[in-house]
Amino acid sequence: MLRLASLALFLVIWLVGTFALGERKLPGPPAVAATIVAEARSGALFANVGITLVRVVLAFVLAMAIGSALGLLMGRNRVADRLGDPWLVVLLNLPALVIIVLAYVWLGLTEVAAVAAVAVNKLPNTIVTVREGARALDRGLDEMGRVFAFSRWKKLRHIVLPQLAPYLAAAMRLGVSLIWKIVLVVELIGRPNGVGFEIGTAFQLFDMPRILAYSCTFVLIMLAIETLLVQPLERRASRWRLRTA
Amino acid sequence: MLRLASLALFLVIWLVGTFALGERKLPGPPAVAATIVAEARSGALFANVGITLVRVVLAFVLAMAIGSALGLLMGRNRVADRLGDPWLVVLLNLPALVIIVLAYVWLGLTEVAAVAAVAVNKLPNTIVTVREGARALDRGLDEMGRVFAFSRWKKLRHIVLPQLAPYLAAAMRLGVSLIWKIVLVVELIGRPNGVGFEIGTAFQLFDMPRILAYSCTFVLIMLAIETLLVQPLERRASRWRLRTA
Amino acid sequence: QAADTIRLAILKTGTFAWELAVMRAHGLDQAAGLDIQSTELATPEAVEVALNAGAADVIVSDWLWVSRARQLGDKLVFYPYSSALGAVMVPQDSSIRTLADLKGKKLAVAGGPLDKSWLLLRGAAKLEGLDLASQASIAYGAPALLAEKTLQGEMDATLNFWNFCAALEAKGMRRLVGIDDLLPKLGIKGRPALLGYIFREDWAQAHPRLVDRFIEATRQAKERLASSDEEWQRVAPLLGANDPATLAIFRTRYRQGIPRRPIAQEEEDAQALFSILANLGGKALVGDATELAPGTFYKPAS
Amino acid sequence: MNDALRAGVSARLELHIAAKQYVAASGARHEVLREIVLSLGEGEVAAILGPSGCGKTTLLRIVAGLDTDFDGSVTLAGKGRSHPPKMGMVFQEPRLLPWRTVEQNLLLAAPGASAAAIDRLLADFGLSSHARHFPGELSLGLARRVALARAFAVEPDILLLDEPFASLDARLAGSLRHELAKLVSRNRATTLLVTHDVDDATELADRIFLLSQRPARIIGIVPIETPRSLRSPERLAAIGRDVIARGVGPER
Amino acid sequence: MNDALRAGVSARLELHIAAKQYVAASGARHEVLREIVLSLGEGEVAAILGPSGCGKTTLLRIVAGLDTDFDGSVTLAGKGRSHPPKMGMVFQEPRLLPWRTVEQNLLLAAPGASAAAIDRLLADFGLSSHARHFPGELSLGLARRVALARAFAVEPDILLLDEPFASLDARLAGSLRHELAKLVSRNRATTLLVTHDVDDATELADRIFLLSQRPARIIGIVPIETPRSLRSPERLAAIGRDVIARGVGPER
Ligand SMILES: Nc1ncnc2c1ncn2[C@@H]1O[C@H](COP(=O)(O)OP(=O)(O)OP(=O)(O)O)[C@@H](O)[C@H]1O
Ligand SMILES: Nc1ncnc2c1ncn2[C@@H]1O[C@H](COP(=O)(O)OP(=O)(O)OP(=O)(O)O)[C@@H](O)[C@H]1O
Ligand SMILES: [Mg+2]
Ligand SMILES: [Mg+2]
Repeated sequence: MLRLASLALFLVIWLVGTFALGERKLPGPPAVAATIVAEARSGALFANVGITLVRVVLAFVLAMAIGSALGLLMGRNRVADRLGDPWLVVLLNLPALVIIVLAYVWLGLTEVAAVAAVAVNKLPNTIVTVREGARALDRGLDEMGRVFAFSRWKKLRHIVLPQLAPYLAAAMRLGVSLIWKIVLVVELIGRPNGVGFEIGTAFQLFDMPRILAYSCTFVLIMLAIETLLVQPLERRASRWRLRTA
Repeated sequence: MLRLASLALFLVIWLVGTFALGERKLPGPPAVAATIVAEARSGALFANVGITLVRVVLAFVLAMAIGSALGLLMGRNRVADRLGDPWLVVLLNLPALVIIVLAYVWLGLTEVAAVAAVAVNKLPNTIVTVREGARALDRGLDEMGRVFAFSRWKKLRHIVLPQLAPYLAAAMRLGVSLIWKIVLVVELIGRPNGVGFEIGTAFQLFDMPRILAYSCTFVLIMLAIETLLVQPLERRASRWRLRTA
Repeated sequence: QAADTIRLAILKTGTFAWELAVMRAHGLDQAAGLDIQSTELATPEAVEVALNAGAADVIVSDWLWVSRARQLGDKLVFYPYSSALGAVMVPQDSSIRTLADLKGKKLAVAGGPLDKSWLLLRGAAKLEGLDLASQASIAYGAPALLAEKTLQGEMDATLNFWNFCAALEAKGMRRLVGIDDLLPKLGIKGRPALLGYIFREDWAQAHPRLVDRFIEATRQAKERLASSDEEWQRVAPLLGANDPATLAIFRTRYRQGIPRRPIAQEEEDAQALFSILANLGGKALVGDATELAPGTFYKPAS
Repeated sequence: MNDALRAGVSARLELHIAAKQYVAASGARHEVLREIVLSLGEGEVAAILGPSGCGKTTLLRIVAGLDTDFDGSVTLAGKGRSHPPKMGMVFQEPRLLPWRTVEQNLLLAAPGASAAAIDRLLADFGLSSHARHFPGELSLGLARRVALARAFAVEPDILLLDEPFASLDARLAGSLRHELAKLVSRNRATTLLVTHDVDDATELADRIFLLSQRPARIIGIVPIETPRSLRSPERLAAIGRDVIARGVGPER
Repeated sequence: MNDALRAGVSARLELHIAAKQYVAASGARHEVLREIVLSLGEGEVAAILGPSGCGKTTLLRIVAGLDTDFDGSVTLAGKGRSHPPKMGMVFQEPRLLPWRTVEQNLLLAAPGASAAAIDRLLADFGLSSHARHFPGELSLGLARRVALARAFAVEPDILLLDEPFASLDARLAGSLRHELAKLVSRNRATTLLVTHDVDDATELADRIFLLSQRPARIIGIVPIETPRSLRSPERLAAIGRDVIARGVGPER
């Protein structure tokens, strides 16, 4: 309920802002909604959002899987940490544009290049977050697992992952949002479809309602995923934490 | 030592890559270094890197300060969390471009707009990370602080911040890198100087050595900051953690 | 009498930057009593943001953009700046000889599906019974990246902006067809200037003499660029090349793009072109408009 | 002596817990405390004995104000008119700040304590050589001693102790019991001592409260009138037998 | 009985620690253990008594293979030829997985245990009503019982216990001591029992090792030849006095 109220407040503020600044500087919710409907009618919305979501999901899964594994390794093993650290800094601080352009130049203007570029952009972020989590792992529980001869998998699942959960949660939330930001650039520079491509085209025409229409659609999707999927899961996973008074 | 070796390996792989792919597809370290020297000689390098760093630092400080405070609040207070959450999702998933364009259109093509746009882009990420940290705070230590009548500030400094340290470390590392990525877009879209502007210009001319020259300069600066500032600090701050065998 | 200030936002790598460099080198701005303050930006969109954000008085863009803004209540006006249009470039030894040969080939299109040159190319191809959008494999992308990709041979052909085409030409690629060559087929008589100086109507009304002086100064700069190799040496760093052959190609293409026709004629062609483009680009391009918004073209007082 | 002082002094701690329930993660509720009434005067020491898991820690948390979700009321009065009273507490686990040294942990809790006082305290607790260690470098017994020293360092008006001498060897426990008695008489600290050790209770308490299984009720109050300093081993043994007879002792 | 069985059975635990040092965060080194030699046969119970902070936990950690940074050697042999031996350990803190229920904690450590066995164990430890609770919902005493039950659940060949009965009331401690004795004779588990309680040691151990202050050396070995089941209260009291006389008891 509070969340809904808060969202409603957001819409109200937006409306007021439109009133104050004018439709040209800030298209209002009705104009944006109308554009969404029009784009949906023409089918373009679904096609673009769909293809972008596919790219987001692929890159997300890739970056989270590889990044978590590397982050865990680097957080627990000093040598791996020292070895990987400079690469991490390099990857972290290379402009997205550079990675994207290099990916396109090497792999061609292909889907593979696009997804790879996005995943590589997100990868270091996952590593950094998970690495911090791995560094903060409880030694006592680890020892418990060793004494009771926990298998590798059992240790990972019952000892390590629950402790990494908050870090993974942060990495995933940030992950989706970062990936989405970068997919837009990737599509802008070298893909013939997708939300980023549409926003880029709209931007050339300075068609603000259309820019906002596509942005809002994605935001709405993410809001829905948060509300219906992520938060219930999160509540389940942290049931053991005592409610603070 | 390991870090240096690893960095050297990186350079070697880069060189080999250049050999294999050709200077056109991947300008080699010598070409890039030469460009860096040339840009430095002309003074352009220092001017551009300098102004970009100023923007990065300003936006970083803003986003970290406000984001940490909000993240802490949302992590500890259910009502604040419920209220803030939808806004967070919106902010997190609005394309960087939208925030940047709106900032420029509302605040004019000014330094203030540029820094604000960057800070607003980074803000939700800090909140998300710190919020996870705040949720995982140890209740026992909190109670200890209450019983022994710790002041607000003492609690923050001696109980809360040390527990948030790994989350803040992650937020800061990711922060710098995200901010830097967004500063580039901000400069691309509305600033007449800075590294992003230079890279954008170089991209228009497909001048890869220059793109890499500016990227590498920033990466080198970040490597230096990591090695000389962040890691020694981090080592100091986590002295209390037992070295794992 | 103090010079009047005029704020420009220009694309650092764009042709307007060349003109400005020449203007400054010869003091044409001072002679016209102008104090030109220019902000160099990195992308075309950035320039548009600058005008929208009120950070510039004059920018360069196309009249479609102006027409659309007027439609939405933003009173901008347009004065012709360049009629240079893109071209389709292919490798020297390519088997592609005519538009029809593009069928089934990989064509890289700079600027996206709503790019004017692209729409016109599609229109022309359609007259020959070829639907490029579906019968060729199209790659949209950033102009620089596509130019590079075509050089590498990953693309069979590219439709690109004229300055990129000039660069490709200098690197030995062949010009399959210029978009301006296609215009007669589409029923356009002259070479209309799509690009122009854009400024606010009220600003122009408040400074009528200023705008005219500015236009005159830029015209002089254009003439110098068109007529002198020396000037090209001056702007060489701005276009990222300095060998005489490349500069010569740039000069030729640039000279062809200087608009020299009366405004009325430009406006007439623009109106005709508008309906062609509206036809091809649809709502996404022109919004709800059916014709060029009245008042789009700026008419100098003199 | 204790008696004499207690007379005429207003109560320092008034506790009335009508009921205290917990809601488990599964949603189930269970009652932990029922009808606990307790009133302690200045300088009085109450020992609380009860079976494991009956609700002793819960009781202390309520007194400390850490748990306000119960039916009833707690009133604490400070020394003289000072309000709120200074509180010292030993939790059942050490609860030290892992990122601060032993010395810093004490100083943070007791910012008013002089360096000399801290040094003396550390010496009394056999911690002198550990002043600069981090809690992670201590054995559990050492850590518990630090926690006890921390509660002492604040010179509390109210002292809440949850098994303060667990995990200590008998000799050390005896010596710290002695320190506790000294502190209580010096500061006239009102003290609640939770323990499983009948010796702790008989040596230190003015009254012993015996709790039942969960939900804990008070099933017996054993007052010890003899002042602490005058209690003979025989007297203590007798009281201990009494306590054990009432059902919380070591025999089955 | 124990003796008879011990004879002719190859040693199950051979420990020789020449020296064990810790390096503190400050960089300082200090020695914790010196010349500890210890050899236990199958089913033998050794109690380890020593002052707080002397190095008992460190010793257990070395035996468990959790700390390999010492001079010396440990050899563990499994039952019959089974290698490595199944190990059960009670740490000084409960070390339960906070995100798993009591039942899950047991099952994870002892995946082979049947549901019935787990239920019986929980009942024996008075934990039946807590099977579905998370560790955060337990009192410390309950949590320690779960930790003990976990060590029992694996039916270990080697049992390492670090103050298993701390924080429990005397009655419960007595009953669990009994359970431990049963387990040891049933499984013939070789057991190292660290405790501060002389009663624990005298009731359960076959040999009592007395450790000195840090760096800990063995300053005495008290063998108890009488089988556990036959020890009379008088005999125990006598041994207890002996142990106390050797310098680790409650008197100063
Ligand atoms: N990681 C460590 N780094 C440095 N010193 C340590 C570390 N762990 C333990 N010590 C020190 O080693 C000594 C022995 O510790 P240990 O935990 O073995 O004691 P213990 O005999 O189990 O004590 P207790 O009865 O209090 O549990 C202590 O003085 C402790 O401070
Ligand atoms: N947060 C909680 N949620 C649910 N139940 C709880 C919670 N905290 C404690 N309990 C339950 O309340 C009861 C009393 O707990 P408490 O910690 O007060 O016991 P205790 O008397 O201190 O026991 P011990 O001697 O073992 O320390 C226990 O049965 C415990 O399981
Ligand atoms: Mg308790
Ligand atoms: Mg120990």
